[in-house]
Amino acid sequence: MRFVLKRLALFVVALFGLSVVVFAALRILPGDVASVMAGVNSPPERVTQLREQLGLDRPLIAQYFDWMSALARGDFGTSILTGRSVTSLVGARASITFPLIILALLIALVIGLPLGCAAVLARSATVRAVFHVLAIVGGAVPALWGGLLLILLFGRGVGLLDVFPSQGFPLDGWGTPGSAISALVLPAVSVGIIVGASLMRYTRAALGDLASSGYIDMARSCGMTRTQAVLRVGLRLATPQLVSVIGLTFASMVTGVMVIENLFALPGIGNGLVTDVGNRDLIAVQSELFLLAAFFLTVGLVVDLFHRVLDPRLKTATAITEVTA
Amino acid sequence: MSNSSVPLLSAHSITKSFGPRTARHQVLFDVSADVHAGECLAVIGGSGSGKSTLTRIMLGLESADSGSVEYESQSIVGGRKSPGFAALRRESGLVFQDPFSSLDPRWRVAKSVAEPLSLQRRDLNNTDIDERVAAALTMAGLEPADFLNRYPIDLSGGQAQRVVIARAIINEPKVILADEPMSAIDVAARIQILDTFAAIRAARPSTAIIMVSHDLGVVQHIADRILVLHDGRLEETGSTAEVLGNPQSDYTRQLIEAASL
Amino acid sequence: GGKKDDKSASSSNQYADTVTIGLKLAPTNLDIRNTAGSALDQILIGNVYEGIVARDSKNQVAPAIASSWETSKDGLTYTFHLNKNMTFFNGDKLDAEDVAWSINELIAKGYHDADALAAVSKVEAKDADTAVITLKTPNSNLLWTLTGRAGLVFDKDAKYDLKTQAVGSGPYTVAKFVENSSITLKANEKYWGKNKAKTPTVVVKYLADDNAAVNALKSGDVQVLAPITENLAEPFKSDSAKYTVKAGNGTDKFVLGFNNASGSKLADKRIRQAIRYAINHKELIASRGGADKALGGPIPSLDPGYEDLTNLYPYDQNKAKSLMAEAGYSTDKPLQLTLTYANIYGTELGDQLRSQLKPIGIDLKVNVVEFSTWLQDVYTNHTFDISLVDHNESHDFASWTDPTYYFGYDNKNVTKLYNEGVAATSDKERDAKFAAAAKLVSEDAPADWLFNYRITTATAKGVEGFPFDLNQTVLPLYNVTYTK
Amino acid sequence: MSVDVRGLKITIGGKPIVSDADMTIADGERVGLIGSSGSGKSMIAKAMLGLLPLTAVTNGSIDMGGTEIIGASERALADLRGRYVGTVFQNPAHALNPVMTVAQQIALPLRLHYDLTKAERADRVNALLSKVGLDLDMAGKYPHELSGGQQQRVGIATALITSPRFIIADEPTTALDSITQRQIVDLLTSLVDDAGASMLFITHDFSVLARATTRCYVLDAGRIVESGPTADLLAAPTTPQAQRLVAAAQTLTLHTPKEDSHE
Amino acid sequence: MSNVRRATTGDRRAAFVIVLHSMWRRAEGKFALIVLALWLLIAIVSLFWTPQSLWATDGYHVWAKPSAEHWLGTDGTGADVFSWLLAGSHTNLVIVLLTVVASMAWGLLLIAAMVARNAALASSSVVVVDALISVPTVLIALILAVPLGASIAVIVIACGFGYGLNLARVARPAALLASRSSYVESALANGASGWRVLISHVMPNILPVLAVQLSLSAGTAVLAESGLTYLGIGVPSGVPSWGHSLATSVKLINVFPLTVVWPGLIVTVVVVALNIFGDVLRDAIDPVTNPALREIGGER
Ligand SMILES: Nc1ncnc2c1ncn2[C@@H]1O[C@H](COP(=O)(O)OP(=O)(O)OP(=O)(O)O)[C@@H](O)[C@H]1O
Ligand SMILES: Nc1ncnc2c1ncn2[C@@H]1O[C@H](COP(=O)(O)OP(=O)(O)OP(=O)(O)O)[C@@H](O)[C@H]1O
Ligand SMILES: [Mg+2]
Ligand SMILES: [Mg+2]
Repeated sequence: MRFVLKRLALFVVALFGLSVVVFAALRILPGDVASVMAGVNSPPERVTQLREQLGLDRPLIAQYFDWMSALARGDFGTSILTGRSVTSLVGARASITFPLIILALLIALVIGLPLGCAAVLARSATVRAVFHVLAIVGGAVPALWGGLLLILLFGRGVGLLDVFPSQGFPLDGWGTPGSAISALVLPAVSVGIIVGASLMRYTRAALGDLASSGYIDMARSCGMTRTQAVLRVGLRLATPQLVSVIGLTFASMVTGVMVIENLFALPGIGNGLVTDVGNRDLIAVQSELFLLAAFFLTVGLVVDLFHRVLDPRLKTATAITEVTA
Repeated sequence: MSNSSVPLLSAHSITKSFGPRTARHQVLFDVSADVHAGECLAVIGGSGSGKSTLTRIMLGLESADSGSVEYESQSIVGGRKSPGFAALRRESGLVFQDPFSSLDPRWRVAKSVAEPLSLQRRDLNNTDIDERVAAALTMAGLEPADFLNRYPIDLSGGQAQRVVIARAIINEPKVILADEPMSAIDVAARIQILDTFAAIRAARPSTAIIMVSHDLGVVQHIADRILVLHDGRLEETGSTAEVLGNPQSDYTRQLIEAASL
Repeated sequence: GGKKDDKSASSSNQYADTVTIGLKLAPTNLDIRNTAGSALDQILIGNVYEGIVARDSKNQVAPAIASSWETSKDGLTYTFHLNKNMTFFNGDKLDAEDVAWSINELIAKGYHDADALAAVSKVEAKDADTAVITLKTPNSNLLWTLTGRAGLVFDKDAKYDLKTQAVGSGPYTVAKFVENSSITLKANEKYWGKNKAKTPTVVVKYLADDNAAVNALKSGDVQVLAPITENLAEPFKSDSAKYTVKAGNGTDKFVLGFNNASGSKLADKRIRQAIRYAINHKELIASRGGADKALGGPIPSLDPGYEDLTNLYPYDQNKAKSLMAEAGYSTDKPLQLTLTYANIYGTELGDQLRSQLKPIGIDLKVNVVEFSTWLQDVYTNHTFDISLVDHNESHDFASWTDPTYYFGYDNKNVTKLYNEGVAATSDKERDAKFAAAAKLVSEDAPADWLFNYRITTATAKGVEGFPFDLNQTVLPLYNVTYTK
Repeated sequence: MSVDVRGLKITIGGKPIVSDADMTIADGERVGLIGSSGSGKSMIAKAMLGLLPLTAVTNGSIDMGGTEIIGASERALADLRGRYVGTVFQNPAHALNPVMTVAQQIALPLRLHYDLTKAERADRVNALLSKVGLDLDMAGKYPHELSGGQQQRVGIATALITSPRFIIADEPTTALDSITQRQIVDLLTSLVDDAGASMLFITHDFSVLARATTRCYVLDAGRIVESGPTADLLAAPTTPQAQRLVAAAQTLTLHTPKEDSHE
Repeated sequence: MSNVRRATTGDRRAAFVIVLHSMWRRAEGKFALIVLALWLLIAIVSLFWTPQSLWATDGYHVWAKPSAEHWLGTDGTGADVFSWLLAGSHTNLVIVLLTVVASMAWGLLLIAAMVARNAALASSSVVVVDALISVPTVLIALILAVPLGASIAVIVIACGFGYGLNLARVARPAALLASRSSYVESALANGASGWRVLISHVMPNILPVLAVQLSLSAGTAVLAESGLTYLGIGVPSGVPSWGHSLATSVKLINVFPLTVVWPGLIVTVVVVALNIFGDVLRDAIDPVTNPALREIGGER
């Protein structure tokens, strides 16, 4: 319980710190949304006037506190440029990004876990070596390139086979689930393969360590075959570790996802964020960054707590790292 | 020879607890102990009885909650600031249970053995150090030319433990703490360690040894005096012959029974 | 749609219900009164909102809400005769009150383009069908100005969020808007005029990524692509059975602006001239696919006062080198200059300029930044050596008469000629004055005009009525049809 | 169950670990295996269970109650392990599954080999818990909540739950203090004898050896150098390797002293 | 009689040779060494010479297909794609080196805090690492790119920060094992300071983990460069890099798709080589796993 409280307190502190960093970083940058709105043929007074209208001329501290107090009320503000609430903006984008991430994660799991297990279970040294090479090469592919190759292979219009839409997302979004899903297939595969390879590597490492451990010997001496022991005991014992790896994977996937969203012209969070930064739509950007960071901190928190539930030995430790030796 | 009236190292009424405030558990209850120059004191007792903790407190490796520790009549309580502490540091040597975890796996034997000198004796030049390293290894029963440049991984358990002992004696300590120095190595090698201790005592008769062990055979072989701990309390203390031959407490009797053939 | 069939001619039966158009630059919101950018003009003016007057594909003034107008002799009073029975799509009546209110509001609130109406002294509704604009000084640009945002007519009684909605009187209404992504236009059932929409639904997709755009056209996701990168258009050009590819005229000027302000490295005219001589415009245009037109001065062919000035600074490396030598620079002792421009124009131009200027002793550092950074550093703070921007506005010569504009260009003669042109009461006189001013500007070399960008548009076979000229600013869609 | 090892040879990565080992363990016999550290004791035990690492090459024959172990399929071995052969490991902290409760752990061989109802299993587990001297409320605890001696009792209970015919105990007392050590040895031998099973007991501790076994083998550098009744062997070892081991052990054994034995 | 050998320059050279040799002996080690040596070589050569000048733009021959003159064709400015690809090697090398240094410095600092004897510092730094590690690198890069613009610094700082955290997390068990070991206790008892212990005992013992983790970081940095550059927050325009080449090839996909293959292949091969290099290096530099290293000066 103390751990949970400590972890929650840290979570809040981290969020606060992030809010300051995000806010400050965004104010150092040149350019503001008022001049973007005014464009290139307006007189300077026009920019000043817009700035006043938008409240951008107020002291930074005041702006920060406005933002924070609104956040505290659950109000993430309104994008200056689009006039829409950040919540609905992020919501619309998330409706693409999250299915993409989840699909990619599923693909990664489907690839990574079985292959990782197989790499440990294989009796032949050659087979194990082949799996090893697969894992290393799969994880070394740049997401951008993997995506391009997939487009060249399967993209409608460009590819050798006209299977999936090569870019874009259906206009009515999830209104046509079939085409929405098929628009996500190639992007998800390009991220999923890479993540799957690293998941495979972790699975292989975690299981490999366990496979030569006393726990597996014990299970086998009770009457399990090696395969049974690795899959039932090993996998269960590796689960907490794999859960944190998957949690971390979430974070490390994001770079790939942003690149892939841009490559596949999916109007998701990554794509939107890049656009908003370009437009200096500060209120939108700062709330988006904040929400994203909060999301990942939450994932971290959940993973830690989950980890604790999964491993009875952890009840006394102060941090996950302590036991994931 | 172990009867000088002033003990070399003494601890009085030591108490010690571990754990966070909410889950504190006391490990030592008002324990006193002392060791004289040239004496070998064995501390025995069941697992978790506080043997290691008591001896570590005596050597200043751990601080007591209450009680006092004196080295050559000077207090060492309070760490670096206390008058006896620096002397104790300089004049003590340590040997732990597992020889392999006592040696840095990535250091050569020569470097490991020389470490106390390089830390404490800035006045020595390399040649002096080399000579002393060789001498210490020889005293520990190892041929220097053979072992100086080895890494721990190329040593057997008994050899490794003798390297550790060489390190412990290189700075000519007045007191050596050996915390279960033989329980991690096999029977055949234990004999070598015992011989090593005997050789040290022969060469430097004034060296005091505190030996923690639950192996009564070993204790019988080497100790002058025995101190029995049970669940953090002093069970009994006396000369080896007294305690082993005529144990006063039930607990000691049980220990002895379980250990004999 | 039974209703549709009633009112369309029999041939229109084969028209598709929906045409999807791929455009490039997306509007971030619909607030045409506050937010700059031609993306809004392109999609909203003439389709959703209508102006008191409109612009045709030759960049000339045409009737819209006003069916006719007359100008007083002194050029100070404009009387507009409005159409009858006009309504906004919400049903509200549109009359001279709305016209006067819209323009007065623009001036009073300082909305976008208000500065273009600085000469207006008042706007009044004389009666329901007549609006009168009175000027302080004559302005030959006024009518043209009113074809843009300044002349748009809004419903003075409607209350709505301009950023997300649009209440206009045009042939289309905004059915759905997803910022940075798409706009869906539905035919305005209550449309009052003769430009009735031929296609019930027009979907505009914004495809920022060139490849995605091309693929969208290839795979039939869109029927029109405007613009399409000329280089990428090759496969469509060769497949003329299925596609039509055509470049259209426009007023986009890729201006390589120099910082003329005193103290700048480019205050030295020799260096500016050397740069103009050193740039191989033909090669630049060729590398972009060859559709663009060389442009020797500030006025493009569709604007009043155009004259071919490309011979003023023909490509001549030797001349450039000797000018640089005069100024004290050579390849061994190069002049360090920085080119700052926005990433939306791609990195190629910068790299090409860098290599073209290298042989004459200029070491060009190319700094590709966010558009907003450009606005701040170059446009607002004037901290730059050379800037590159697509000035796509028409009739924007005034920037050369404003020493505080980011070029920092100041030539009294140019200002005088331009002002005379503006005050002119005949088009011919105006054109002559503008041309003379433009020539003076070009001779001074305060910038180099890399080319007049011409938009290449590709349409699938069966698409009719899509305008090719000027379609990045004026894009009337009512005439667009698609037959499968 | 009788075990017959003939010409056992184990090589790992080209390095011989065990060479030409011959051993017999008769039905109901308790046999010891001693030898210095690294001599290959555990490898022999693992070979009997078919638990050698994938990289190991094994030759010779191990006949376990009529079944040939070497070359047997993993499935066949698994059927044997836990059912006819029980194992107690040296370090229970590294063997007991940290996410299984004591009861689950002990019941594992039953679950794998027999079709019993939950209640039947619980009954057997409880019966065995009390036999090995553990409170019934230990059943729901996790291994890390137990002391070393308690963990080792759980290990013994797991090995014995199916009443196997052969027990392999690989240094089951090394990590324990002498009092606990004594208890565990006595418990194990009595349970094995009660069940009428045979046992292979690996240790380096001679007092333990003397108590637990009747006959023993001495292993040195992968070779069996001597064998015979434990008492004889301890009293009069013949080979130099055995002599060295025994001499050392003798020195280190506590002789209940009558007077100061310090030299 | 004493034969203590102190490490001489000769020994160090011998150790270096042995390490290289041990790596070279393994097939995968050969592969990694060859790839990385080629990378180094090309990076140096391309600093002075490329088949065509990077700035030899030819507007009349843009997006040309591969030919004898332009092995991989030309880009949108008419410059030689192959030359840009070669020239990219030095930018990536610089990025990788800087990132490795940054992540190592930051990671070691964190490790020092995590194994500190001060319990509060140790436990709070552990929790901080656990929390911060869940923030994606690209978010940090995006925030940094706001004030810094596209620059190498963005990549190096963002990656260095993230990988440092990772390094700390992964190396902590080894560091803890070392710092809580009896040999450290003995050193402390002999009066060694915390820093001395950290440097002389803890560092050598996490060196193997460090080798693996840093080379993984190096590989990830190469991947991150390509992603961030494509997003416009990495290497600035006009600077050759593999990310630049990859992003350029995206533009060519509709014109000459096969050009796409090369930059990605190079990145993949280099990243694979870096990953393998770490594994092989770990085994080779560690006297515990490399017997040859233990033989130096040993006359037994
Ligand atoms: N640093 C510590 N933190 C918490 N508890 C500790 C610590 N060190 C020792 N203890 C506890 O103190 C008690 C006595 O420990 P100590 O190591 O002194 O026993 P010991 O007699 O040496 O036992 P063993 O024979 O197992 O070595 C044990 O219960 C142990 O768990
Ligand atoms: N997986 C392995 N790969 C290679 N060699 C191994 C492996 N496991 C053990 N060995 C080697 O096999 C030999 C015998 O090991 P084994 O564990 O059987 O010794 P032991 O007699 O049980 O020793 P101890 O008393 O220390 O348990 C040792 O030299 C050891 O180094
Ligand atoms: Mg102890
Ligand atoms: Mg063993």
